Amino acid sequence: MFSKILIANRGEIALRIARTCRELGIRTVIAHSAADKDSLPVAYADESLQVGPAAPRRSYLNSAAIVEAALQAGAQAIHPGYGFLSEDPDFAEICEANGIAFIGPCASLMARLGDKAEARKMAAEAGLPVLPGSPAATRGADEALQAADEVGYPVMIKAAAGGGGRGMAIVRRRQDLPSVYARTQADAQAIFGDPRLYLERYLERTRHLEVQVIGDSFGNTVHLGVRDCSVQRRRQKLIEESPAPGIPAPLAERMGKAAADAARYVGYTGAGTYEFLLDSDHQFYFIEVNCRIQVEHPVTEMVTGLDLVREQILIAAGRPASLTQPDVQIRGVSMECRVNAEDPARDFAPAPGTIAEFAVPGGPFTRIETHGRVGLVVPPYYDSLLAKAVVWAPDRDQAIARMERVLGEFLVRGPGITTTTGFLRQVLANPLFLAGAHTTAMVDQMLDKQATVGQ
Amino acid sequence: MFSKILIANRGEIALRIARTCRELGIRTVIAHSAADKDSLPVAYADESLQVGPAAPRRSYLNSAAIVEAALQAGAQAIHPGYGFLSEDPDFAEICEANGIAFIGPCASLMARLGDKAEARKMAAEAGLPVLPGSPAATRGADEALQAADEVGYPVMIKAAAGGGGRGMAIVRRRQDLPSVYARTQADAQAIFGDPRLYLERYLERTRHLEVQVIGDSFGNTVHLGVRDCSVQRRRQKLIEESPAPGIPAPLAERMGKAAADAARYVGYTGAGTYEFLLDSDHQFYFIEVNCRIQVEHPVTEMVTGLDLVREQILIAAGRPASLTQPDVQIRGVSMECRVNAEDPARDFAPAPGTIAEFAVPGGPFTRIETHGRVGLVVPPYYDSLLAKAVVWAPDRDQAIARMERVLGEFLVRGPGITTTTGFLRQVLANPLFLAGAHTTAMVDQMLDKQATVGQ
Amino acid sequence: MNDSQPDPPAPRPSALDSLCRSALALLDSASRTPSRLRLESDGSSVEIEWPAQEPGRSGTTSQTAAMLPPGGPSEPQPAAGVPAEPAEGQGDAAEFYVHAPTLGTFYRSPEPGSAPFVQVGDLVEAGKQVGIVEVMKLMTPVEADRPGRVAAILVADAAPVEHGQPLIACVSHPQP
Amino acid sequence: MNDSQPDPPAPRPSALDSLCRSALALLDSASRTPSRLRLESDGSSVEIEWPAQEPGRSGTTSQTAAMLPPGGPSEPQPAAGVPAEPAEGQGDAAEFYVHAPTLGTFYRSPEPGSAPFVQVGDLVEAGKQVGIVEVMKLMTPVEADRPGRVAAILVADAAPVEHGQPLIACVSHPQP
Repeated sequence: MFSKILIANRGEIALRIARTCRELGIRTVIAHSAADKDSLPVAYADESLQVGPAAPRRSYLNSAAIVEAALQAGAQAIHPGYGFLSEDPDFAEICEANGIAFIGPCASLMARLGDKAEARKMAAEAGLPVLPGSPAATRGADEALQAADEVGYPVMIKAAAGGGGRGMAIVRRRQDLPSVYARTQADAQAIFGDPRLYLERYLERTRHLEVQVIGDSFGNTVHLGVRDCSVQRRRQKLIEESPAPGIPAPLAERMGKAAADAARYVGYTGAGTYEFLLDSDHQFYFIEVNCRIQVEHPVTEMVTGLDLVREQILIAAGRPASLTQPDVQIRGVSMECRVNAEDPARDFAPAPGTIAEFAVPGGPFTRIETHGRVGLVVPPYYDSLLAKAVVWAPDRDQAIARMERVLGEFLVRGPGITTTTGFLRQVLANPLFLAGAHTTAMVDQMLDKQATVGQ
Repeated sequence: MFSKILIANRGEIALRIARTCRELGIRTVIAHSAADKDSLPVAYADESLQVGPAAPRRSYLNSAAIVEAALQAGAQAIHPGYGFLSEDPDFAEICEANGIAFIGPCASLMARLGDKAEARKMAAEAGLPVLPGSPAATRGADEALQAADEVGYPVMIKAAAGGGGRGMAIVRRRQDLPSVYARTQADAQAIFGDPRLYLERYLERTRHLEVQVIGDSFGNTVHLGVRDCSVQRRRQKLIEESPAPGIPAPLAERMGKAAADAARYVGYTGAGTYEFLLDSDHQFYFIEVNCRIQVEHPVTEMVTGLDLVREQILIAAGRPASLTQPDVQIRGVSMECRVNAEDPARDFAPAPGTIAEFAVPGGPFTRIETHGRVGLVVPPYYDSLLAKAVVWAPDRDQAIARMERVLGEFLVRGPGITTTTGFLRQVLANPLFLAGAHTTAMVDQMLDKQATVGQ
Repeated sequence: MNDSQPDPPAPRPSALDSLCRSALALLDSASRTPSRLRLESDGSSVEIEWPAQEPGRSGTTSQTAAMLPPGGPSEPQPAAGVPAEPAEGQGDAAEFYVHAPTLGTFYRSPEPGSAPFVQVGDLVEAGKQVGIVEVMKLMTPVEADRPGRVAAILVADAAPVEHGQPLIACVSHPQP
Repeated sequence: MNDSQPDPPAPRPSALDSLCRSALALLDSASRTPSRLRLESDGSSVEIEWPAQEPGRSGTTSQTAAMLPPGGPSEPQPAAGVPAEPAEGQGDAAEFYVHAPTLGTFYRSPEPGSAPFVQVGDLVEAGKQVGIVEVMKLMTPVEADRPGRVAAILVADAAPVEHGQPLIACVSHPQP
């Protein structure tokens, strides 16, 4: 087992990882930017090393400095959290080359799954249903037009190197394709440094479901239930829950098994997520694999009782996963709300600032993951996630009532600071959401309506 | 269902109750003392009424003023929490007489179970094993001597009106009995206003186990697993856990069923606890029934998924309990540590004061119940419980590692304030505790040893 | 700990009413017509000015009974460094309050229909009973703890009161 | 958020060592024997006094290179109101630091065995290279951002450094 792990991340996930390390008796060293030197995760970790300035490119994305930090500190492993370098195969490779365990799947597999066109091909090979689309990355707008003609409009154009809801665009009419293609290509180049695009049939009114899997190096691959992440604003998740509401158990089981089989097919190790779209006929289609721990992992933990970060670490250390498929029992319902430092009144613009008053909710079946504290300077350089409110309850109605109670207990005040708790409570009260009948379109429709009413 | 409940308590339990009420959509009014007017529970409740000055006798124990407050506020029910009026049959009767539902068993049953000698008799009738002892309250030292001769020394003399570890004394030699009897009688009169005593065989090296039961008015009585509360300092519980470590499942099931049968026998409604001693041969003996929600109820909630306060309220409103015996599934291990504002270096003297810095632990499977906050004046008038740290884990070792992590995250600082977190961590590290082989004697032995070493 | 704070508790229903009643009582007890009257509800204020009495002087003097926010603790707070109540009025006309000794129902008279214990303008001695708080048929006398003149009755007869709630405002050394 | 605070991070192993080396370097570069020498480890201080040079004057003047605590952020902190670094020495002898531009390994010389970029006592121009920080074979030059005289080298050759760590202390306008 590792005796020291370097955490190459910040915010709530850095603290989350440090907590599990502490429970495992593993020392932690956190590699942080100058902007985060006074942060709670840095204070919490046993050691800290400042790797670079606030700008992520020179700190949290600075592979060389982070690996150097791990070597300096004598860490045997690096946990990358989510975002930043967590799905960067080059980083995983540098770790491997320097004898440091990267806590995640191996670099080569991550490279293949990170190419979304390639991942889609592998998923199809493993028997997962995929949407009709181009068989691989297209070699230009002409090839894309041809593929689109075959699958039928509307289509979604996606960056092969994309993910996380960025680098994609919908084309509804043939004549729009060339210009959208060109624009998306430029975006893909700008965001991911890779202009390759592929396309798929676009489905209206879908739900975003995903299956958490873990695989160890002994061939044991387990699925841990289905999460529903359909509450999204412009493809950014706001509320997640598990199990997925209204999904019959046999369908959830079929999706879970399909994901686990696909993960086993590619020899996946560590924790990963198979993302799917579910259409109104309850047909599911593979979208992509996330080769990291996800923001919303706690809802799976709450219903399974498993500490997923612990599993990641055990598996990276060559240990077997803690359980096999028959051990997995989903109990009750868990829900997570992302409390962001954003201003819903200003189109969810980031609202960084300094926290002057801070109180976290508590009580029964309530879990708060946050790096917030009085005096925290929420910096403008990083994402705006300030806290995750997670609840558990025996059923969905109680979970919603509990979440409503919990969001009401949040106190976050300070110059410049605004949070999304109020907006989240509006979503909780939406009849579509209450009925579990919402699609990924719900939030944007709510906002459009508010904008219209506001005019 | 009730639309408004009056909470006749303070501190963490008042907040705990208010939270569940909020989840149920029930308005709350809190009856509080002058000392607690700026407290978190008072701020949290929808309404508040100051019933009297700081002195409990004139506020939290002032039955008339509290019932009057409920009438003023239009509350249909009173939740008494634990301590104070929670097991006072006269108070329950006043509530009933004024058309207010007392959230607990009915007054007459509470009176009978509150008489420990009577409760022991009823338990024996219901088939629960009891320790050899006087058949009822003794009518003087002579009768006690005679009873002690029959059961054999050592014996424990106990106040019939006692409970919660007060009003009891061990007699090891016949010649000591008359003087101890007289002293205990005086104590019983002073503390409980009732001098009656009974006696039982005293067992050395026992564990304190207890079974949580709930019963509704439809005859459904359910047991919810066994809690171990053997970590006690001078009969005050410090750490509780469920299930009880090292207790084979059939024994736990037997105890649970026996307790549920006994509760059913007396027609118990609401949440209650059957307390037992377990000797080194795994024989269990009934001690007493607690007719209230207990401080340590969260560990049962964490392993069963049930909100016990919710059950209390539903049952008091005449609804059925949420589950029947076959629905009860105990999952994993939960543990609670009581963080008291006491100074272990000064024999655990209360250390009231003002909280200047306060940070509560968080993260996976961690639940904190506290009314603490920056600026809280911990008053000297009430008990010293400041927070309950509750964790859950798949197994006991992980639960202990998690609790160790959680206690380390507590930050409670301020003039005058000292807490027991450090001492609790010493207990967690005790090999006897780690092995789950501790008895109620462990903590006092630890302290004796420290006192000896310290000299 | 509430981001969108729950609504502040509604002012006790009798707050403005009782201010109004207090003002009326004050006016009743004064022989002259006031030059200015000000009520306020949330911060509980009654302010009345009469034209100056002394011949040869013009302008007004003001007899103010600015009510402090109700609910100040009446118990000593040994652990807190905060004074239990805002400092009372300085100078000659020191205001003080008689508080409810317990939660219950406030009565101004010994029994229904009988004369009130005190009226605005009355002089009271320390220990003088000025009202009753009743809880479940138990009558607790309300007594002034020092001498003064009754400036306002803050709570209506038979109204529910909390422990520590100011019931009667007095002025220690009433000005002519 | 730790009641029993974790042990503070151990001082970088080289802290006292490097102070000592700095002092030695300073002594080397001075032609006269000092009258007083003070090192300090935790707050990183080097203090040396030489007897006054001017004829006809007695006493000592002191050339102080009080090291500020290392690790001050070198980035502008737009959101924070806290100055990024303690105010620098007032008067003529303003101290400043050259910080590590990234985490890595600090080298004083262009290559092993060659002469260091700077020695204590050297005058540097703005932009003058004073060291290297190497990360995974990538060499980042360390440059002075303003002119001054090198007062102390705070970090040993080939020692690991954090981003923002003070590497070299300088004095803007060195006194004779």
